[in-house]
Amino acid sequence: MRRTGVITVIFYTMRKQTKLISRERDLIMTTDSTLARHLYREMLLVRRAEERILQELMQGKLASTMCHVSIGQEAVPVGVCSQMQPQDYLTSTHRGHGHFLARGGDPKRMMAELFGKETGYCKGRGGSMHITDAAIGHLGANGIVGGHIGIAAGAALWSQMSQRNAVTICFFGDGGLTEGIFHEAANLAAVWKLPIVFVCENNQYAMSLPWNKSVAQPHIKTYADSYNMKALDVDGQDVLAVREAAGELIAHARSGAGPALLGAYTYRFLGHSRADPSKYRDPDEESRERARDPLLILRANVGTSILSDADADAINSEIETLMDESVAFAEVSPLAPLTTALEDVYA
Amino acid sequence: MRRTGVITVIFYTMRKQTKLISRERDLIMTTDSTLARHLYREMLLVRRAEERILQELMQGKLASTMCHVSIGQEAVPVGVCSQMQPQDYLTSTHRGHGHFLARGGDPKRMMAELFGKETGYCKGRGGSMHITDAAIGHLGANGIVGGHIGIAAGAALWSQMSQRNAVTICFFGDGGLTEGIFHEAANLAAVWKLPIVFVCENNQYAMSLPWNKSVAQPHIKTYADSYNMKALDVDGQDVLAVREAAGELIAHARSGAGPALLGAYTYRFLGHSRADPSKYRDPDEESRERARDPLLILRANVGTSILSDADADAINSEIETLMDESVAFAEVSPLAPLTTALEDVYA
Amino acid sequence: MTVLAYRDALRRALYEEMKQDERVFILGEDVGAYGGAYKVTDGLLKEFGESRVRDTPLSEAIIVGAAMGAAMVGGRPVAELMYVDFATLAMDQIVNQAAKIHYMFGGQLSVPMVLRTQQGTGRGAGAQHSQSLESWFVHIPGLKVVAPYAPRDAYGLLKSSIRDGNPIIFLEHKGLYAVKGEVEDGEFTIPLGVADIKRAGTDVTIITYSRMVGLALDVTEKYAQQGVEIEVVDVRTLKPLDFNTMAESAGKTGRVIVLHEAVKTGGVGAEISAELNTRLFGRLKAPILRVAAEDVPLPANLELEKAVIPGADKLGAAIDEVMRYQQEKS
Amino acid sequence: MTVLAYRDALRRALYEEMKQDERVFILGEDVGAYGGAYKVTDGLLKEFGESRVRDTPLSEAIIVGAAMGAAMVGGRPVAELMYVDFATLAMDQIVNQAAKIHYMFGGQLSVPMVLRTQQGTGRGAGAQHSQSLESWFVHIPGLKVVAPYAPRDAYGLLKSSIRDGNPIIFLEHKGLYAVKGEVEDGEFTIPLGVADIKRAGTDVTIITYSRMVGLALDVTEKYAQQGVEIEVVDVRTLKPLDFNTMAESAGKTGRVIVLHEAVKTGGVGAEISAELNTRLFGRLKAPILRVAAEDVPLPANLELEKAVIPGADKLGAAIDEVMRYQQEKS
Ligand SMILES: Cc1ncc(C[n+]2csc(CCOP(=O)(O)OP(=O)(O)O)c2C)c(N)n1
Ligand SMILES: Cc1ncc(C[n+]2csc(CCOP(=O)(O)OP(=O)(O)O)c2C)c(N)n1
Ligand SMILES: [Mg+2]
Ligand SMILES: [Mg+2]
Repeated sequence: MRRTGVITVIFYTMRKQTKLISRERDLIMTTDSTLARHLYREMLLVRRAEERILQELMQGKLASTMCHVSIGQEAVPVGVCSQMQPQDYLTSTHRGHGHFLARGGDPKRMMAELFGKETGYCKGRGGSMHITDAAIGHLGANGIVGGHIGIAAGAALWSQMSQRNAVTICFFGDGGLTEGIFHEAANLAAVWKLPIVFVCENNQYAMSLPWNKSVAQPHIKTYADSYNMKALDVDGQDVLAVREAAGELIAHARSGAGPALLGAYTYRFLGHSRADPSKYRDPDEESRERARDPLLILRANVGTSILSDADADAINSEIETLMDESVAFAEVSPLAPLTTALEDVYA
Repeated sequence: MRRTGVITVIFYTMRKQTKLISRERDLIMTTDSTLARHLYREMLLVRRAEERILQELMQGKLASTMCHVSIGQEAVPVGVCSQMQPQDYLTSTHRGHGHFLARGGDPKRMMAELFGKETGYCKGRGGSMHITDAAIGHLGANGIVGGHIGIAAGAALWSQMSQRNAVTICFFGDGGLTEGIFHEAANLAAVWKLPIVFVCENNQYAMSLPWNKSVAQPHIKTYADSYNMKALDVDGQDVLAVREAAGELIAHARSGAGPALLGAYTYRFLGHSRADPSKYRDPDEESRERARDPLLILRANVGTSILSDADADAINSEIETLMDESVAFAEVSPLAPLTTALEDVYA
Repeated sequence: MTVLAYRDALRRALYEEMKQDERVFILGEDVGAYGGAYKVTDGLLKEFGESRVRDTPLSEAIIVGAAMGAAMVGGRPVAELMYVDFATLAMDQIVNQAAKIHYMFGGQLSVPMVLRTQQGTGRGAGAQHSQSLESWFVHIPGLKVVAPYAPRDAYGLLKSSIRDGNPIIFLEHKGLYAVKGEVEDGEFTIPLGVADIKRAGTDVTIITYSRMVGLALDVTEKYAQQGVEIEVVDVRTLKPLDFNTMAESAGKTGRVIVLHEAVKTGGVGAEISAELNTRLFGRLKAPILRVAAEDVPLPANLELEKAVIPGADKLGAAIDEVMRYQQEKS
Repeated sequence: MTVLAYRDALRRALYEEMKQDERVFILGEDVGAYGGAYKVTDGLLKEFGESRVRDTPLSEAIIVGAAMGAAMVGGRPVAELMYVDFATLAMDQIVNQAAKIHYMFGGQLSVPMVLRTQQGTGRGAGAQHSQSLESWFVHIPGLKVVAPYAPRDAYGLLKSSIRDGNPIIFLEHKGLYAVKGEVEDGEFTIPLGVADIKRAGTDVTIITYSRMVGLALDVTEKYAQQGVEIEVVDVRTLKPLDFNTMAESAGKTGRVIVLHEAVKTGGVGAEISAELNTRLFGRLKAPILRVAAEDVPLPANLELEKAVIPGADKLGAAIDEVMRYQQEKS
């Protein structure tokens, strides 16, 4: 039974109406409380972690200047990752804290990595932009827009060849859609029927470039037609809709039917990076879009009987504690000795 | 008045039916004789030139081992170039003799180039794969599959910026379709509404790779949807159909309405290069496809009242003479002095 | 004389060339309203409009391709690649196409295109945003390569590059944009291919370029106090290299250090050292030493980053080492 | 001993490694039914089937990307790029990704991938199909680079490369595929990073690799008749370079020529010359000379092509020049 409905969202940058899949309010009520709490927690975890990261960044605690937060976009990684299985893989972008935490990465060792500490996931050599936990099938956040798409295709290829029943999730932005390698990968995956789901997180901007100057038509799923690929466009602020669409596409990929493409329409609430005051955006657009906060939308959609204020408060304090612990862990961890900069060049 | 009909062609490599635009027999009769003779002459020029090139290659007369002939595919460049205006540009591929001659390149200096002579278009430094005549807006045959697509986009960009009313034709093969740069170029052209027509010459193979292992769906025009681009798929063996479709798309591009994509379905009658006996192709397929010779199809379509046997014979002898002259010119031309190998590195 | 930051000197060059020559235009990611990731093109959109200051989609190959094609038919594009690391996505367009078109097509066409980008460390930007890849371009006939240090050089060389008529790889440094220097007031150009002696000296020649010129100049005072006079040769243009100026200085001092931020193995320092060794065989007092980054990818952690690139310590050790040859041999 | 052509020795290595290790697989353009543009993989499709010998679409970036990703999760891919010139389309995947993944991710992941390709001149293939780009890869930490000349080296080094565990750029030469040589019968490997003395001598050291080893060997007889004994060092692996073997030979002869087919400026010869000059300062009888291609794109005309790459004449002139230093100085 398909439980998704369709809403129409106006994309300001495109000045066109785009039909997106979204949950219909009345169908949502069946959602169980455990799931709702889980999704809420994961989204809040990403939100609070990034708020904390920004705070530490301002205080000069981060070891690198490269840091991109995904505040406002949490529903996409959380909805998608909620459908992943343990053997699955994912590849991530420069804006990767959400993918990382939603996949189950440890916020302590993540924070330590951002602080450039030896206990960090990459021994301080990667920082925010290369946060990675291979043990949970996270094959790396990547600094090259589109650069990781090759890794995703390859992981899917070997999953298929070695019959692991694993699906690879390849997150990328609206900017990644216009890099040639996306098309090479989509085509290869389609011809070889690789078990991969491409997830385009369309936050409507690539740095200062609005979606309507980046592409000539607004439907991400249209790109899939060239590759005879299953595709859905979804309201990326609605975690239940994302979860449902992702479930369908991941199942499709896992069944051996070939790759799929998910277009998730979302919004970057803050600037591209700390250096960016987003002057190129219309303040009206910003406030309209910020009002569509995925945390609020989930709570409104499921109602208090499923996710009570008390639930939300409890989750919030659990996470606040976790953040304090993570920062404390990062603080006390030793800096990577300088000689480690010369290690691990070769395996 | 649209005078194109639709035929259905079975693509053996895809084992799918593909609807292609083609001339309907009864509408053709209005075609004037001058045009028919012109198109026939141009196609025969390409055919005879390449037959002659192969002959000279066998005799060791060519200065380079790189040489790819387009025998069987002549209707595509001839049909398209018949719609170009003098100020227009084109970019070409490794299989570029057809584009070159159909655009009006001089067969004498072309032959001299293949012989590595000083009188050749590129002073013997380019050979077949880089045959170029900038004076007629031919911006070069290119050895990198897809490599010239950037040049085409840039020529179209400057045409637009400098308001030259010029359209750029970008020929590329089915192999070029899967190179990332095609997608980057198509998207850029669409977003900027550049006056360019992408012409995909789908001869159903990229070296040994059949179309059905190269892509996941057979409709070239579907690729245009991603870029909100006008597109037509056409029977590339039918020069009148190619001409008509090209006319429509070139006019579209020239009007400022943006880029367009033409998918021309054709067949490479011979191997990829001399070294290739095409063992990977089914001989039945080869004979079926070779029977669809564009020269024969044109004659059958227009009938002898429009293009008589005497016309065809006259054209043939004119071209035979031209070929003899071209080879003679190449033979007597001096070799480029060795010191010229060190010249023209910088402008 | 005006004191200008590197980025402002570059912008002044762009502004003037665009004012004077209608064919000059800019394209790249975020070059318009954003003003460029490092703000070099800030304000140019307002001045010249969207047609001549063009924000592109994220498609590095076609950024270079479109610039090249426009250059071939009459335009004078200045394309920006946000980081040199992203040039890896456009190497076919740069190397197989732009660099070879004039030669391969027998001189029929040319590519008067400037490809501005920036490289180097200093921001903890990590392995994929901090490389120094100049030696790749130096290896490709048909390209010219520029890597200025001083704001006035950045200005004068960018103007020459735009007017040159060939594909130019113009390598800025992310750590220099805010650095200020004096720039003459009137319009001027600086010819490509001419090195500049940034400090005269008699005992040691340091040959360097881009941000490392600053490091070299920094250490000279300390050594001057010890009676060691260091000559700092800023090559400025990496292709073609001005071997005459280098050899003259090396012949005079007899001790040469080549300093760069790129990793040592296969860096431009190898080319310079190899050629000078041949030209000055038997006339050098000490071996030519190369001071360069360690052969590792660049770590994101700023402390680790600093540990792998040349600093005053490593440069000082090299100076001490070549100076020891004085005592032993003279 | 069996006499095998270079391509057949390579195929034997691929065949054996695929037989022994199920994780090894091949992907690339026309590697299947066509057997590879230069027929190295001929017959492997029949032996191992479509899953392990995979024809890809024309998409060089994703060929490398897919190989890399597969390697990161357990595969042992051997990817073929038909010409090294096409590696320009995959430099991000090779350089920003494959080379850096192990380091950048703190050692969590690695990329045991071999990237086979071929380069060089000899077929009049023109500017875009004849380059020798090894120095680009040599400049990138995290990569290893191999460039064999002899069929037995091609065999033994390819086997080691497949087993190595790092991203390997394996550079074959289009002009060597048909060249035959003796290969031992049993299975063996040759370690990466070890140079091989292809001919012993006392007067001049020629350091070279790939097809130019043949040229070096060709001239030795003529000089031996004149009493000049040339030592030919085939470095075989270009990253890491075996400087010990090179320095030992150079120290013995005191005269070094570095010979390669890549253009001179920024070639690997610069690295070798720079390093040996430093190591052997004051101990060389003659300047180290580099014999390499002229700094031009490669012309398609075979006669012009020959004129720009090193031949017996240019090599001979260099030998004569370094030998002149004997008369003058000893
Ligand atoms: C190949 C490449 N080009 C440009 C950049 C610089 N850059 C980093 S993030 C970014 C915007 C990416 O936009 P998008 O893919 O939409 O992701 P978002 O930042 O919106 O999450 C740009 C231009 C880069 N890192 N890599
Ligand atoms: C980027 C690149 N990849 C591979 C090749 C080698 N190659 C030359 S032609 C060719 C097939 C091209 O197929 P297609 O584009 O369909 O053109 P066709 O040869 O069929 O005319 C290949 C693989 C190349 N020249 N450039
Ligand atoms: Mg975005
Ligand atoms: Mg084809």
